Amino acid sequence: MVPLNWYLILAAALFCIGLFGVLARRNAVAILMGIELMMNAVIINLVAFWRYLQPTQITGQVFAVIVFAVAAAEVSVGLALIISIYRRRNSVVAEEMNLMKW
Amino acid sequence: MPDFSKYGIGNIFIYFYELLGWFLKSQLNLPAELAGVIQTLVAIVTLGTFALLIPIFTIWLERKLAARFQDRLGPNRAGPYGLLQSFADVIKLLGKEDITPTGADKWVYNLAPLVGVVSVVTLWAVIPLASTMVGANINVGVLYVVGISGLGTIAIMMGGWSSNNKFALLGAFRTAAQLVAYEVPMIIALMVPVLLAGSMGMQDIVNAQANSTWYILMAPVAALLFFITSVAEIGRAPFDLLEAESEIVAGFHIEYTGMKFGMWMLSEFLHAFTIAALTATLFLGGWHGPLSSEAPILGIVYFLVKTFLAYFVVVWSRSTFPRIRVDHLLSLNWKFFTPLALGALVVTAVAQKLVDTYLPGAGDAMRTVALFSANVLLVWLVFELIRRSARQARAGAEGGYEEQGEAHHEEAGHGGHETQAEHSPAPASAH
Amino acid sequence: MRADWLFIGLFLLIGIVFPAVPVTLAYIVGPKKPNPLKYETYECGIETVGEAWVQFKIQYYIFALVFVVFDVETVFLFPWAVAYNSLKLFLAVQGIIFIFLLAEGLIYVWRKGALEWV
Amino acid sequence: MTVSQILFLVVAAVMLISAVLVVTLRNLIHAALWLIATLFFVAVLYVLLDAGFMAAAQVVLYIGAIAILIIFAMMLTRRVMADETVQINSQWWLGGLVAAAAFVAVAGLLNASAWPGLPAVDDATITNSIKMLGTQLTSPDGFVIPFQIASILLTVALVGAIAVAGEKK
Repeated sequence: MVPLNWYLILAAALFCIGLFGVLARRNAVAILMGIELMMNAVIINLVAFWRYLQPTQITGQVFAVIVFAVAAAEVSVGLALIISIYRRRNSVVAEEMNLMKW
Repeated sequence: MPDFSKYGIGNIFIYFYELLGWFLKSQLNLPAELAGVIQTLVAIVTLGTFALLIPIFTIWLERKLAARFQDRLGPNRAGPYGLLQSFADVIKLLGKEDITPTGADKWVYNLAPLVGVVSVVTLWAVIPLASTMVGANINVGVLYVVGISGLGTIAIMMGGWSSNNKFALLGAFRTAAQLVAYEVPMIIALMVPVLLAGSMGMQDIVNAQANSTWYILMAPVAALLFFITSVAEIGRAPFDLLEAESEIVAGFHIEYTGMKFGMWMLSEFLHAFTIAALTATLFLGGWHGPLSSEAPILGIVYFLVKTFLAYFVVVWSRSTFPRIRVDHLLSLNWKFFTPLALGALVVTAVAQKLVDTYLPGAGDAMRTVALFSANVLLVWLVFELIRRSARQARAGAEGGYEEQGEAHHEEAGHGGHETQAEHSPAPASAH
Repeated sequence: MRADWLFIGLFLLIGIVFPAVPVTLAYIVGPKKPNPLKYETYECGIETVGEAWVQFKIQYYIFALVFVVFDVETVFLFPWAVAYNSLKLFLAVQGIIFIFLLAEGLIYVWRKGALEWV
Repeated sequence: MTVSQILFLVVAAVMLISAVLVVTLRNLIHAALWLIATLFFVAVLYVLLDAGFMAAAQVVLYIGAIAILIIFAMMLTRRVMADETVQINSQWWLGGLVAAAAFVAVAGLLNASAWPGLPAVDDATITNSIKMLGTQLTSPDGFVIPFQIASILLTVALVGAIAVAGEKK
C-alpha cells in the first residue's frame, strides 16, 4: 500500500519543477508548459485526496474535472496572447514584453 | 486440470487460458499473481499477433477489391490468387536500406512510426471479440479509444517535424488539423451509444445491444457520422489529403524508407480495419447473433463477418469518391457534421426521455421505432434547412444580375452587392 | 478492474516492442551503402533550399483552439451520458442546456468567419 | 516494499525525470514531447489511484488536445526558437532556489503530518463512480452551477482567444 503522503510529496515535487520552469524560462510558450505541470500537480492532489479520504463520494473528481476545464481555457487564451504578441513584435521572449515595467 | 466438458467447444479459447493458468499454478508452483501476469502476457501476445497479422491479409484484400472496382485483376502472381503478395512485400521491405536523412532528429524520427503502430494496436485491448472474450473490460472503453487515437496525431506530428523536410512538416500539420477537426463530431457521435447503453465499457455496450436492438437502428445518424468521421480519421479517400501525392508529395512520411515506412503503412491499414471493428462493435451489435451467448466461438465469427462488411464499405468508398478539397473538408466538418452530431445527441436524449416518461411499459420495438423516427425527422429537418439556404443562395446569385438594374432606380447608396444581400431572403418566386 | 488496467499497461509495453522487432531486423539485414547524396532531404528533384520551417497560417491554431474547447466540453458530457437513463428530468435538461451552450460557441465561431479556410 | 509501492516509485521517478527535461531542454519541441510523456505518466498515476475516468480524460484532454495546441503555437512562433540560444534567463538560479526552498518546506510539512491510510473500496463503487460523477455534475444539490459555469468559461475563452489571435495585423 502506498501512503497518502507519497502522492502529496510527488505532487509537490512536480509543482516545484513547474515553478522552476515558470521562473527560469525565457520563452513564453515554455513558461506555459511549466504552468501545465503545476496544474497537473494540483489535479494529482485532488484525485489522491478523493481516493484516500472520500472514495464513496465524488467531490474530488468533480473538482479535478473543473480544473481540466480551467486549464484548457487558460492555455488557449494564453497561447492566443503569445501568438498575438509574436505577430506584433516578432518575439516570444517574456523579458522583452516590458511595456508595463518600471 | 480444468474440465473440458464444462467449457465445451464454444469456449475453447477460455479453456486454453484456464489450462495455462492451471499449468502455471499447480504444475510449476508459481505464486498466483505471477501466474496471472504470465497468463495476461500470453493473452496479449496472442491478441497482438492477431492484430498485427490482420494487415497482411487486408492489404491483399484491399488491393484485390480496388482492382475489381477499377476493372483490373490485382495481385495474381505470388501464390494462388496472389495471396502471398503481402509476404513478398514484407521480404522486399526487409531488403531495403534504412535511411535517416541528414538534419533529421534521430530519436524522434525513429520513434514516430513505433508510436503510430502502438496508437492503433492498443485499440484492440478493449474491443470485445466474444461474450466471454475481451482483453480489458474497463469502464471507460469509449474514452480510451478516443484518447489512444489522439496518440496517433502526436505520432504523425513527430514524424513530420523530425524529418527536416518542408513537405513532411506541411503534410503533418495538414493532417493534424484534419484529425483534430474530425475528432469533434466523432466524439459527439460516440456519446450516443454511451447514452443509450448507460455505460462507456465496450462489453457493456455490446451487451446492451444484445438485450435490445442494434444501435444502427436506434441511432442511424450517429452510426453514419461515426463511420464517416472515422474514415476521415484514418485519412482514407475521399479524405486522403494528408498524402495527396500531387500536392504535398507524400505527406508526413515522405522521408521514411524500408521497414519504418512499412510500419506507417501497417498502422494505416490496421487502423482501417480497426475502425471497421469499432463500427461493428458500437453500432452493429459486435459479437451478437443467433446462439452467440451460448457458444462464444460463434460470436467471433459474427464479429469478424460484421467487421469485414464494414471494411468492405471503407474500401468501396475509397475506390469510388474523388478526393475532397481542403477548404471543403473543413467546412464539411464544422458546418455540417458537428451541428448534425449535436442534433443527433439532443434528439436521441429527448426521444429516450420521452419514451421513458410517457410510454413506461414500452418494449424494445417501440423504443427503436421512436428513436429511428426521431432520427429521420432530424435528417429531414437538416436537409430542408440546407435546401432552403441553397435556394436562397441561388436566388441571390441569379437575382443579383436582374436586380442590379433595378437598384439604380432605388435610393442612392445601394450598391449591387447590398441589393443582392437585401433581396437574398426572398424566395425564388421573383422569377 | 485493476487486472484490466494491468492488461492495458502490458499491452502498451508489448505494443512498442512488437513493431520495434521488424524495424531492428530490417536495420540489421538491410544493405548499408552510405552516400551523402542519399541522405539529403527530398525536394522536387532539386537541391534542398533553406530550412524545413515554413510560415504556418494562423488558421491552424484557430482550428486547434475550437477543437480543444469542444473536446473539454465533451469530456464533461460523457459522465452525464453514462448517467442519463437514471437521471431525473431536471438533471437531464441541465445536460441539454450544456449542449446548447456548446452549440452557441460553434455558432459564434461560424458567424465570426473563423471556420473559413483562407 | 509491496508490488504497488515499487510500481508507484518507478512511475514517479520516470515522471519526475521527464518533468525536469521539460523545464531544462533547449529544444522546445523536445520539451513539448517530454511534456507529453509527463502527462502520460500522470495518467498512469490516476490509474494507480483507481480513477479510470480521470486517466482517460487526462489522455484525451492533455495529450490529445492541449499538447497539440502547444505544438501548433510553437510552430506558429518558431522563428525565434529555431536557434539554439540560451533558453534560460539570467536569474535562473534564483528561480531554482525558490523552487527548491518551496519543495523542502512543503515536503517537510507533509512528512511531519499524520495521514489516513488507504480505505478499502469494492469494485462496484469504482465502476459506479462515473455514473455518480454524471449525477453530481448535473444535480442541483451537487455541482450544477460549476458545471454550467465551466461551459460558459470555455465559451468565453473561445471567443476571447479568437478575438485575440484572429485579429488582422
